[in-house]
Amino acid sequence: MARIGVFICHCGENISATVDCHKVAGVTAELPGVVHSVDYKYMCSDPGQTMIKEAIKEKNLTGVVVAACSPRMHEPTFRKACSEAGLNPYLCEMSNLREHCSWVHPKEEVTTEKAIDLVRTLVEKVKKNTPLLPIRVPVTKTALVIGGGVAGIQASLDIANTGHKVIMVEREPSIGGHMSQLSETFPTLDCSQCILTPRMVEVAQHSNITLYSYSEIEAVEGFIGNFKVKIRKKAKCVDEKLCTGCGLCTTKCPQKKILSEFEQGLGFRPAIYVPFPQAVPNKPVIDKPNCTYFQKGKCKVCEIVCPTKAIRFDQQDEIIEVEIGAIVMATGFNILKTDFFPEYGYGKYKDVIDGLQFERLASASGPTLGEIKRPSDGKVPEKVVFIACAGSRDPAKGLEYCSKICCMYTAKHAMLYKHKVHHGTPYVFYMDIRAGGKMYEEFVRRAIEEDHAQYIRGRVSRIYEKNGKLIVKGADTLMNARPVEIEADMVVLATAGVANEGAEELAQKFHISYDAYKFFAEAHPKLRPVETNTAGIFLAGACQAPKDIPDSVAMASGAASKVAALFSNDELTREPLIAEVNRCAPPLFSTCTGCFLCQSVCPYNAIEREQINDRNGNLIKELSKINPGLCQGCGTCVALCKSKSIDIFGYTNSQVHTEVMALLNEY
Amino acid sequence: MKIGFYPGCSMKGGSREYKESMAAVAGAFGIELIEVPDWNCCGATAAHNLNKELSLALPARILALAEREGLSDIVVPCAACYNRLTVTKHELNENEELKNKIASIIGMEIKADSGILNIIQFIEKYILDKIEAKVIRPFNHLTACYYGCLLVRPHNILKFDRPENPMTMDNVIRKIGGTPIDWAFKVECCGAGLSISRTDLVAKLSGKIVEDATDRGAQVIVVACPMCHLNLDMRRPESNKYLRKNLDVPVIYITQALGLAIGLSEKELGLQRHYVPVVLKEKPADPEPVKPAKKVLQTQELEA
Amino acid sequence: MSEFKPKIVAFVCNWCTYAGADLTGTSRIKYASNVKIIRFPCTGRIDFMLLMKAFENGADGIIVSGCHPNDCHYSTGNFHARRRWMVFRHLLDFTGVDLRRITFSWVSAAEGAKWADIVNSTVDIIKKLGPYTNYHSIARLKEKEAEHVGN
Amino acid sequence: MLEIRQKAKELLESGKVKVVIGYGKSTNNTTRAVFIRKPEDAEKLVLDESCVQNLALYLYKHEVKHFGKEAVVASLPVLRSMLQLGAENQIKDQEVIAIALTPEKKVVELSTFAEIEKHVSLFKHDLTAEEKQLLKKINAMTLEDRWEYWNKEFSKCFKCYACRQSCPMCYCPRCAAEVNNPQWIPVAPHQHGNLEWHLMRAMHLAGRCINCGDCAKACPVNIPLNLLTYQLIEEINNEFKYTAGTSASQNYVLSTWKLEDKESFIR
Repeated sequence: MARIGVFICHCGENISATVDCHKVAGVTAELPGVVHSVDYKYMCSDPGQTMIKEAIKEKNLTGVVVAACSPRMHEPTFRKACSEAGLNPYLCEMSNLREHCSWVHPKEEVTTEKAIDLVRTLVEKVKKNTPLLPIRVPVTKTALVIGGGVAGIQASLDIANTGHKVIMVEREPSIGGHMSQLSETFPTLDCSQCILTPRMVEVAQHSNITLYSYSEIEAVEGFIGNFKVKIRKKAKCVDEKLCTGCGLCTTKCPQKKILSEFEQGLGFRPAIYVPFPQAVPNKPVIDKPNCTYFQKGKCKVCEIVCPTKAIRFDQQDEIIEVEIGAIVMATGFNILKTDFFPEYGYGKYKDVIDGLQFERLASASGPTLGEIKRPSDGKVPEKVVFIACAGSRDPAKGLEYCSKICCMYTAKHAMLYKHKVHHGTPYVFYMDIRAGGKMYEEFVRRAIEEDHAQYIRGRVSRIYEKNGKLIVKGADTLMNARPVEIEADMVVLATAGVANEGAEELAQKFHISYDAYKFFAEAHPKLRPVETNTAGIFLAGACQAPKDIPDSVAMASGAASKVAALFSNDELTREPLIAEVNRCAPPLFSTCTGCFLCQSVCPYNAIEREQINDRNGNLIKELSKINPGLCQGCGTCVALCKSKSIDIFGYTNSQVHTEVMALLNEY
Repeated sequence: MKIGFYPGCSMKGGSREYKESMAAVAGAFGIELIEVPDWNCCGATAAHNLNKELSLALPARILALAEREGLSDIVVPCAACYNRLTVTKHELNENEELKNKIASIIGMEIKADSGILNIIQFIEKYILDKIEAKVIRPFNHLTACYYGCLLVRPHNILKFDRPENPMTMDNVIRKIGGTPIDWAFKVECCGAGLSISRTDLVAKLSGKIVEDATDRGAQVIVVACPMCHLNLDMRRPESNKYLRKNLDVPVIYITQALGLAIGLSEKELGLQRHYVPVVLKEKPADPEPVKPAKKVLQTQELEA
Repeated sequence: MSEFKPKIVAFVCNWCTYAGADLTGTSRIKYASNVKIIRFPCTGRIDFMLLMKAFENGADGIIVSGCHPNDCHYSTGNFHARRRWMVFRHLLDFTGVDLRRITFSWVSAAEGAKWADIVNSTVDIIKKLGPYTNYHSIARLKEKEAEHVGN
Repeated sequence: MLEIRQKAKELLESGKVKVVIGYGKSTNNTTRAVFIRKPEDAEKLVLDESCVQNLALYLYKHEVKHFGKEAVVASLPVLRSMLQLGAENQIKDQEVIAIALTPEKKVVELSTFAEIEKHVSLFKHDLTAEEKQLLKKINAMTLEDRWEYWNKEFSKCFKCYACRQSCPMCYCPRCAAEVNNPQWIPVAPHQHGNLEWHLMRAMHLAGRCINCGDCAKACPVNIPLNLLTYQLIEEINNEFKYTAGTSASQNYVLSTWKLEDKESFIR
């Protein structure tokens, strides 16, 4: 016979102000199976919890209902209290009298009646509860970092330095990401390469880091502490062990006119190439679609010249399976590279370029060796117009959000330009200057006051070519919208930062959620910014939203510390609220018929096929079996199962059924 | 097929040829235009600066009348009228209270659910797919499509084409064998309502439009708004004076271009009514090879 | 006679709507007390049979609510639920069950106000429709009440 | 008819199968399922318009299975059942040989799901005109009338479960109707229990019913309960472009989803 204890909390005045707690306690005391029912000012307080513990001992209760605030608030508290008193924590349920009753209804009879119903419902439920033991799962202490940009690099190094193994996967032939393309960085104007490349080398040399460059994620399964990841190592057609990175092949390759991705199409590379001199790993890959041998079947110049005979035309993609405990997503962002604003003539006029292209023009290692020359004819532009918010903050034509970094890098561009072309004039069209950040505002002021960047507050309506000049038409809203027309030699669009290609597919592979713009979604915008809703997967850098370098690095270190914390335990305990397929005596073995329609509803591929064989090993029956490690307890399979052969602890069929009954039948 | 038609003041006056050509073209496609009975001024351009309710009541009445006639689609050739009607429809549907108020002001039931089409939408919806078959005299001219302001703005209400870089008219022209040119002034201001009060400004603004079109080799400017036409056509002497040039590129209505292509006579289309004589030069046999837009940037020079 | 107090049961998921309803509380937004919430891990767990059980036991209206698409804590539970509901609604409608009595909604953990609105509007609808005598009469409520005592 | 016997004979003689499930004569010129195990018995097989039962029902029954490899005289519904049963892992590919008739009434032997799928695709399987007519009639009723109509029908039901037993898709060893903790379906055949039973049955067959109509044929009190599942066949086809019993490899419509699934009914 059930012996239930009910504990009604006043929550100070919060509940008792509108609910007659004493009456609730009185009425529930009469419910069948309730042997103890009290109300008290603060149940969560120490004396409150002691009341519960003592009652459990004295009346040896078989179940406890605490009617107080939301279980999302204090369920752990009271379950802990119960277990301390020797009662299985899962025999304790909470009835939400505060958020769902006293706070949302006025002080009147029906509010108290509702409270009684709510409590009675949980009393009936808890009678059906069964003792459960937490699930223990081991933790594989290896982290997977996806993306080798500055965020990925930082995260990897931080994790590796805590003494744990890291596997880094980078899609491109070299790590470094967008930061390696930048010329100088705001607000200090120190050279991007100079601060990044040492870190890249560190990654390559770190004993705890395994780097898979030119590789992508094929498949992911498993759960926190126990992921299984398949990595596709794309064929580089170069034997990395033999290759010394001498670069002879890259100089001899007859294919020389392939637009370089690293140079943003402003420079060329051969078919066998390293993206840039400081690349890590500094070993070439063959770009099959552009390689004469792969297209025409003859050439093999690289093979001939290679002193160590490292070329492998027959190399195949390789699938590597790794066991992972935690994952850091650091896949970064991209910029809107499109003829997005036809009226701005991007892609139509050679001298209308985007921010990254300007970075390459300004970079000492870039196609112009750092001289600002315009793409069309290589002339040094006298007047350069920079347009901020090209796509950002523009619900009518573009994206609604602010890309955050453009204000700063536009100021930087204006400065760099002025430093390199003293007689030139930079113009900047902007909406607002968003320079929040240490030394940021000062930086922008410097651009305006010392380098005389002409800031014009207003939008550009159109850019068109007229006898060799780019006519930029805009308005100056600070001069009551006076139309402005500038005859520019070059225009730089600060195009919006957007989610990287394939972000959506990747998110779906990893079961993490993403926002409307395909940026990965953090678990909580304020309190859990580096976690995702999927346990064991963390976010770093601009894959979550456009970010500058300091923010990306900070976030990466945050993610790394989360991983380190996770790896500090050998075992994780998980709530045992998971589904199970029933088993019973032969010849039935289970009421499951093995239709396996449940298999495809499971978001975690937790449903497996179990074969029941007789002692001669002949198959008797195939049944569903749920892997308790993988199951997260959504219960979708439970509702789907026609023969009611699956049930889920904590929300069993009989529990929820009883709740519905009890909730509606006053007695 | 019967379709509602709101002429607005200009169709009756300054731009009769617009109405004529439109009726002619519609007729050629078996479409009958039913003029909204007892229609009134749409309120452009002054009303919405003076009195919001008035500026809504005027178009509202037109809509109500159309509804009463059971006209589900109303074509509104004048861009200004089109803009007023559409904006009004939008505002009324946004705000039930306002709708009732306006209804009581005009003393009529109003649902504000009829489709309001500008001339291009009208062509796209009822004519475009049938047109190629009918073209007997391809409109073989380098054409500058001029949209002006009201046809495409405010975008969030009209939801019609791209405000800064509209292309719909260009497509229509292409359908009838024309070659739309890529030019810079397709949505610049022509001076519009200042046509009477500040001729000097209009001369300047319209002048620049005509000039750019001419510079880029346009043989004809096609418009879809009486006001634009007025300023580009009637004000030509003034703008030429301002430009110190003698530009004679003709300005015709989209409907007239269509009409010509399907072989209607100049008379039916009222071409003789224009100030700048409509002399259409044929597109040169092999035109300036229009450079294809290239994302690829040649960097040989750079590397030098 | 006393005015009709609809009985409404809400089947909600733990991660979005339950949390959303908590937010309604913390923001002290008032709503009708006719509704009583039953908590599920996910909308995917909500068995269509439970809806029938609710009507059988005297509910006049039902609310089923969970996470917006792509918000599901279990990533796809709500999508499966969405399909199941669609089919179940067709069946109920075909057999003459009044769909106006079942409100389906997405209420996120951030939509406290929306939850209050969902509840209140549902209560209004049900008040207009009156008690679900059709169903209750065949469910022979009165006779059955005894059965459930104590189980 | 002779060809069928011939084919059955061959199969049994060659030992290719151990039992042929077909139709045989029964009392007052009706037919019933027969299980032929000896070549000479093949003569007992008949095939005429009175042969309507969906024999797929027996394919997975262990009493039949233990005879050994099965062949079945397969009408279109049987073939479609076989595909659906295949999709639900109740029979395996190449486990059962189907003896079917081509549109030209030639006897063919189909041994793989692939062959069956191809064969089934030769016929258009749609609801019959009168079935559609009935559905239309009911859909045209007011909500109230529909409620009245079905409760009148259901009130005839006395829970003999013939509908379940006759349905090849109702293969659960323990039907949810038999679960008593919790008691989902009241045991007694009162109006409400009947409603719940029939709704549950329809829901469980949603996206699985291959409209053979045996449930209705089996019903001793003539409840047109096949219409419940037929309605869902229609709706599911409209909503998801999915038809059960067309492929043994397709995923169950209710355990898959699409982002663009309609949700106009959700607030």
